[in-house]
Amino acid sequence: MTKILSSENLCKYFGGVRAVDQVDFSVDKGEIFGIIGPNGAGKTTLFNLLTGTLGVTKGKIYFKDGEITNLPPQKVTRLGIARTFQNIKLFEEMEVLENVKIGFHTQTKTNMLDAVLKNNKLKEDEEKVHLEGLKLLERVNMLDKKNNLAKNLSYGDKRRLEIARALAVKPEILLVDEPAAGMNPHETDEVVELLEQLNKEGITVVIIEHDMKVIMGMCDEILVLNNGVKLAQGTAAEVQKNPEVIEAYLGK
Amino acid sequence: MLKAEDLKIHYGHVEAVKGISFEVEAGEIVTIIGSNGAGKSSTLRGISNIEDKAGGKVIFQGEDITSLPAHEIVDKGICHVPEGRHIFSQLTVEENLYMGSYSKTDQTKAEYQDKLARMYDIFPRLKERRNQDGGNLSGGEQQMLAIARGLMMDPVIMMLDEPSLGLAPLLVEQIIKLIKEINEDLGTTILLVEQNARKALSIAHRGYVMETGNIIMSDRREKLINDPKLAEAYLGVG
Amino acid sequence: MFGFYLSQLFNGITQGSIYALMAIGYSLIFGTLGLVTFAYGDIVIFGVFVGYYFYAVLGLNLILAMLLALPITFLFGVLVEKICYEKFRKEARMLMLITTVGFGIFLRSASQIIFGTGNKSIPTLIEGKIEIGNLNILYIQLGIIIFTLIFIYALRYFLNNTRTGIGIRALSMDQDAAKLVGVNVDKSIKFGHSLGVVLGVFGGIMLGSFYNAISPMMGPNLGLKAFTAVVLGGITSIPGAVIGGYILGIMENLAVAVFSSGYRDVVAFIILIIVLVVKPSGLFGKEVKF
Amino acid sequence: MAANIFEKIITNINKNKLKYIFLLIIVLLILPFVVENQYVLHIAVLTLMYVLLSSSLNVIVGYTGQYNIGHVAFYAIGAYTAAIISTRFNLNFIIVILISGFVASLFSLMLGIPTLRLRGIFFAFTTLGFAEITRLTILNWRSLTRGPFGIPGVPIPQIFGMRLSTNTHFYFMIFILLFLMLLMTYRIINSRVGRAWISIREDEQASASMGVDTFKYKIMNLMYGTFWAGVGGAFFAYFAGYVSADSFILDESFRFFAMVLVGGTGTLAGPILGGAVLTILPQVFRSFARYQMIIYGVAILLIIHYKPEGLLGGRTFKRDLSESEDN
Amino acid sequence: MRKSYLLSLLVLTVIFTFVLSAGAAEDTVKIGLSAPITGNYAEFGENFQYSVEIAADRINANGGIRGREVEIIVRNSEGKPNVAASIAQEFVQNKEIVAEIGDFTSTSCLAAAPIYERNQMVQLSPTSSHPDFARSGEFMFGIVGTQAAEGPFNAEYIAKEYLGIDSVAVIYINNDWGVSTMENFVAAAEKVGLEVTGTEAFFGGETDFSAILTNVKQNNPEGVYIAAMYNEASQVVNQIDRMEWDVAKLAPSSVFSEQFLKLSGESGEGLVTNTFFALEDPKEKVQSFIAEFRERADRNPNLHAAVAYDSMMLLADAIERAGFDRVAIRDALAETENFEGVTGTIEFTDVGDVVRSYMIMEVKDGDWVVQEDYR
Repeated sequence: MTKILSSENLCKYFGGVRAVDQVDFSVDKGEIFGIIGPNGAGKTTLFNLLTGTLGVTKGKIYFKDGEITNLPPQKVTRLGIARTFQNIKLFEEMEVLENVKIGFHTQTKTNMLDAVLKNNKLKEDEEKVHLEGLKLLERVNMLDKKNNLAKNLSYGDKRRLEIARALAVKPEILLVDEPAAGMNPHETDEVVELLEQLNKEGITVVIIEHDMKVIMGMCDEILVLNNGVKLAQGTAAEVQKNPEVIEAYLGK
Repeated sequence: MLKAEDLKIHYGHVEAVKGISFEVEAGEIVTIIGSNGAGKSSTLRGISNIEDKAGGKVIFQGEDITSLPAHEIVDKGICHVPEGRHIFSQLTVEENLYMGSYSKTDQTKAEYQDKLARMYDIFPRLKERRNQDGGNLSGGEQQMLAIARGLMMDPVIMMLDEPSLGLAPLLVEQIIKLIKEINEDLGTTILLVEQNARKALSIAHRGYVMETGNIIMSDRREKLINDPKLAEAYLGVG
Repeated sequence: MFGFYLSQLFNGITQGSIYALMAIGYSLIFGTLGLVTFAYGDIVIFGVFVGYYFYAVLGLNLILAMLLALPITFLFGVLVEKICYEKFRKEARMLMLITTVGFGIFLRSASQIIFGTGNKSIPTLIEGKIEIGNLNILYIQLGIIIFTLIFIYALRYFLNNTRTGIGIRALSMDQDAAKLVGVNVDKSIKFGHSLGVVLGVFGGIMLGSFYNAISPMMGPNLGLKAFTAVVLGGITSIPGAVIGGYILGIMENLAVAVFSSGYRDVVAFIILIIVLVVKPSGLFGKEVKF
Repeated sequence: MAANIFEKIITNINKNKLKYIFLLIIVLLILPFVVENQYVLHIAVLTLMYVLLSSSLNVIVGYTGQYNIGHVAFYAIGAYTAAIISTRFNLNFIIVILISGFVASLFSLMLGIPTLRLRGIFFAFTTLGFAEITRLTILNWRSLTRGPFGIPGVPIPQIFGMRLSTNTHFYFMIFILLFLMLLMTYRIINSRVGRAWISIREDEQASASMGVDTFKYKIMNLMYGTFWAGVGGAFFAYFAGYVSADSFILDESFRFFAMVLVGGTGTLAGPILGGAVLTILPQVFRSFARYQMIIYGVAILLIIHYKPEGLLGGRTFKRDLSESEDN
Repeated sequence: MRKSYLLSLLVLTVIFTFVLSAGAAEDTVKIGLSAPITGNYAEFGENFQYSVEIAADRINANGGIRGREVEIIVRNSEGKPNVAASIAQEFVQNKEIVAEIGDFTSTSCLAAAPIYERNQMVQLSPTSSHPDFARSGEFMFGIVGTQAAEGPFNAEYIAKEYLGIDSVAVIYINNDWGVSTMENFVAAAEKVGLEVTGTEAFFGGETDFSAILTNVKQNNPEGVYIAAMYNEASQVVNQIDRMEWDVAKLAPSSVFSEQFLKLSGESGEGLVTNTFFALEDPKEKVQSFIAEFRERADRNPNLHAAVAYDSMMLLADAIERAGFDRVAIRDALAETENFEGVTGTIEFTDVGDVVRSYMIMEVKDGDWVVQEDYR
């Protein structure tokens, strides 16, 4: 197994608050990697650090062979890291299909002049984006809603759309932040199935989730955080047995 | 004492609370548990009317308070300690506590001082930091401040939203103990919303379990704790 | 040469005091409503004209007339809040920006019709002066500076030590939490807004009395200056607004001394942009999200 | 009742968009031939010009959510560039108009690089300051701009030896410019670039996570919008034959902003209607003389009150001008 | 429901204006008045309107022009050049309007001039004193006298001879009028050996002149020339007084008004200016105008009001001679000879200016007092 994403002594302080404190972890290529921890443990902050949304206070982040510490988000994305957000950040006033199309930004080349001239580059790009966008929507079962405004979707659809949008980036590694939050069990199953399917196709998945059933069922490895500090990293079985984890996460 | 009937809350097209009913009797600790996004916080926000309700009724001590403005609901004696604490970050600790007694316009200075002293008795840490800005407190201290601020209102019922959120285990323990004390010593009725089901159930008399906007279970504590369905629905693994 | 700069500095301090007074009011409005307004100058001048009306048309004593104007402008502030802001408190901020622009245009034109188009003269409230070296200091100048200081302290006292004041501060930090401790948010916002208007009107009266003239068309320029002072000092920070006012006043006067009078406002706005780029929260403001 | 009819008309228009656009273009093309009243034609030219200006602001405010409240500065820069060049050099007006657009664009680049990193409303403050700096510089820099005298005698534009001096000529000139602007904007908005712009408005953080270099695209957007403001200014210089700083006061900037909001932000049609309504309205009320501006102010208030999303229902904006960070 | 109000309001106004513009009586002669009724110059626009309407009422009371009643079409230019141009377009389009009076500022006049010129309609500005204005076309007339004439008079006769000073500083408003006034004065001053120690500009609506005055005072000039309208000029003299600066104060005729006395109070004392319209002028024509103006506006007319009145009277005179043809009116106006207005005798030069004969006037005991009659 080769490492694909890892950190070294990673820290993020907000003023005096140590949101992430000296965290080392590593994700192997091709696995499903879970991050758990009580609310406020620093999981989302960790995601924001990995994707360049937040600057790092101390420490290093590596992706494949290179260092990506403090790269801006758009560069991180170009390298093949895609993400979803805990509080769903869709482009609400845009149509569902348009949302997905933005995901293809890095794979298309149209500039302003091409758009104005309506030349072949634009046509090729638009065709490609349109077709592939539809394919992605089909994948998440949202083809019938392609012309809805994103803001009018149900919670579950929004989550799925966010995943579809992230997939458009053609990531090697996908970071999903609580994909099952607010979903009913049936919807949750669908998402789990989707993520597992993606994983089979070779995308490494890193997932933050509160729903233990989801995490324990699908993850190859789990990182447990509490108050910004790493408590443990291991398989589901290992983590579940760890007394520290049980205490921190489930309460005494 | 507090009764919600067919309460509905929508955010745009998202139905966060899909018509739930529940009841809290005087002197009880009742807990609403459930995972993130289940609609617990929205329920409380709907009761204290800082969120518009899409439907339903709220009855407090026999009176319909469904559409009273938020500050009048506070006057009735309903205290809501919101999720994420929401203390006033640029007010000092003491000013925060003062804000707790904001609605008590008829209380004398002596009564106020008295109550303040009592709060400092319960929370000695707050006394040490009385002149610091609320924003500079640690998470646990902020939670205590939020609870103390609520207690300054002399509430008939206290609605606590995730008081254990983001706190170290030891602190969670303290807070939970505190809530029990408030209930037993001051006779305040408690409606506790929690993710940490075990903790919440350890002190509650009764509990409701919410999932995606609906109440899926409700029972007395003893039964809920031992109900295998709860572990399945909520904790995932045991 | 030194005397020249000294007197320019003193000019700047007086000018700055007036900006500071207006800026405190502006900052209070900014704090309670969380938005910029472009009708502030017009509202302030309208208030001063109400005072002028009592004085010149109804023939009241000058000071009494001006004092009478304050409660009336307070009520007017409530009306303005209702028209421009109430409905839009939860909507996008730029809607309020445009309602204030529309209201400003309306009020300016209405003032010209009600009060006439020309400049009006207001006598100096306090006559007399003292001499220090070759520097003449007028009582009214001292009065303005002293009043500014009194107002800063009175406002600080009000905001720190009274129930309503602390309520307004609390509300500017966290509206939901304020509601949950029983603050009548609607009433408090109206109160805070009106208080800001009244402070501005007081500044306007000082200005009118110092320069002996007011006109309905002074509004936009004054509003822009108060706005600049507030942004310079740091939005929602009351001491910041005061310092911003003084900095603006002094910089403007020194700009005239060093460059030429035509570039006075250019200098002010360049400083504004530089401050924003270097420290968006203003020189003394805390990090606020707007 | 009337409101219902209004809504119905709008839905109907939405349904048969292309048909109506075509119809509108035909009507606009025939207009100068049937209207003999030069005043009406003059107002028609002004209306199209304001539509161009408000549409150019809409590109920045409506599509990318950048709160530029100093748009008048770029309009002024365009107008003065055209006036200065055309009175000193013998250049074809088309070239002059292009240069003016580019100069305005260049200034926006200079303003944008340091300030675009600022959050929503702080950026708005800097644009406001820039608008005032521009106006005051025009007034002070007499050797270049003749200061308060303004620049008279902007030559009559010529093409193929034909002098374009009548209202009809100017009407077609601005019609073509506006048509080009709308066509180009329509194409850009529906391309990769436009999607990136809109995504920045919707959620800058998510946009960056999709690989959009948000800073670069914000700059591009600002430069594109201000280019057309500059073009609008250059057209104004030719049309009026005279430019002076009095035409470029801050009120004018607010007027553009009001046009965008009144019509509806983030749609092509919104600013067209808003620009038209707020240009024609004051003309209609001109005979009320001193009450004219009162009516204008009240009209803005009424429209925003009863249709906060704009007459044509633009995209609604979030309460906050900027994204708050997580955690 | 509420939305319908808005809509019906819009519809109503549109219909209303069409009705308004359609209803035209046959037996009137229409004169357009373009003036800043709102905005920064509203006060001056208001003066225009009062004066022109007084004149029109007089003419109508005397049977109109060639038997037709005069009707004034007032349009608000907001003090904006582009708006003045739109108004020009409206006026020239309306075939019933035979001539135009206005606008107030030179920039507004210059912006509208090409349209009037192209459409051959008289544009008679009561107040544009910019030397370029009347030159800009055949149909442009200015009757207030240009700064090219007033500047030298102020420098030579007022500063050098009447006040007897050798150095002067200039404070001027940074608009077209102010700059042209300053430039003409400075040029003339250099010619007659009057030292100009400095020039300082300010923008309209300014209230604080202390910085500018402190700058100016540094060079110790004997006099200060205040090129401003009376609003700002009164502020300037107030603040000179406040500095206890004993300096000779002089200003162009724009300051001559009752408001100046009201606004400046004692500090205006001793200010010298020129005028060609005086309240104490015993002529019956002048006194009856003053009385009428006072009745309507509740104040004494100033120079701007007086020239606006004369503008209307001049036009009436020309129309009486020429008939209702726009071009004929232009020719008749140009040929005007020895027209006796309330501001003196008016005759146009070749380019369409009026050469004025100025009187020197000083503020004494809170009143404007004519001191000497020059030229």
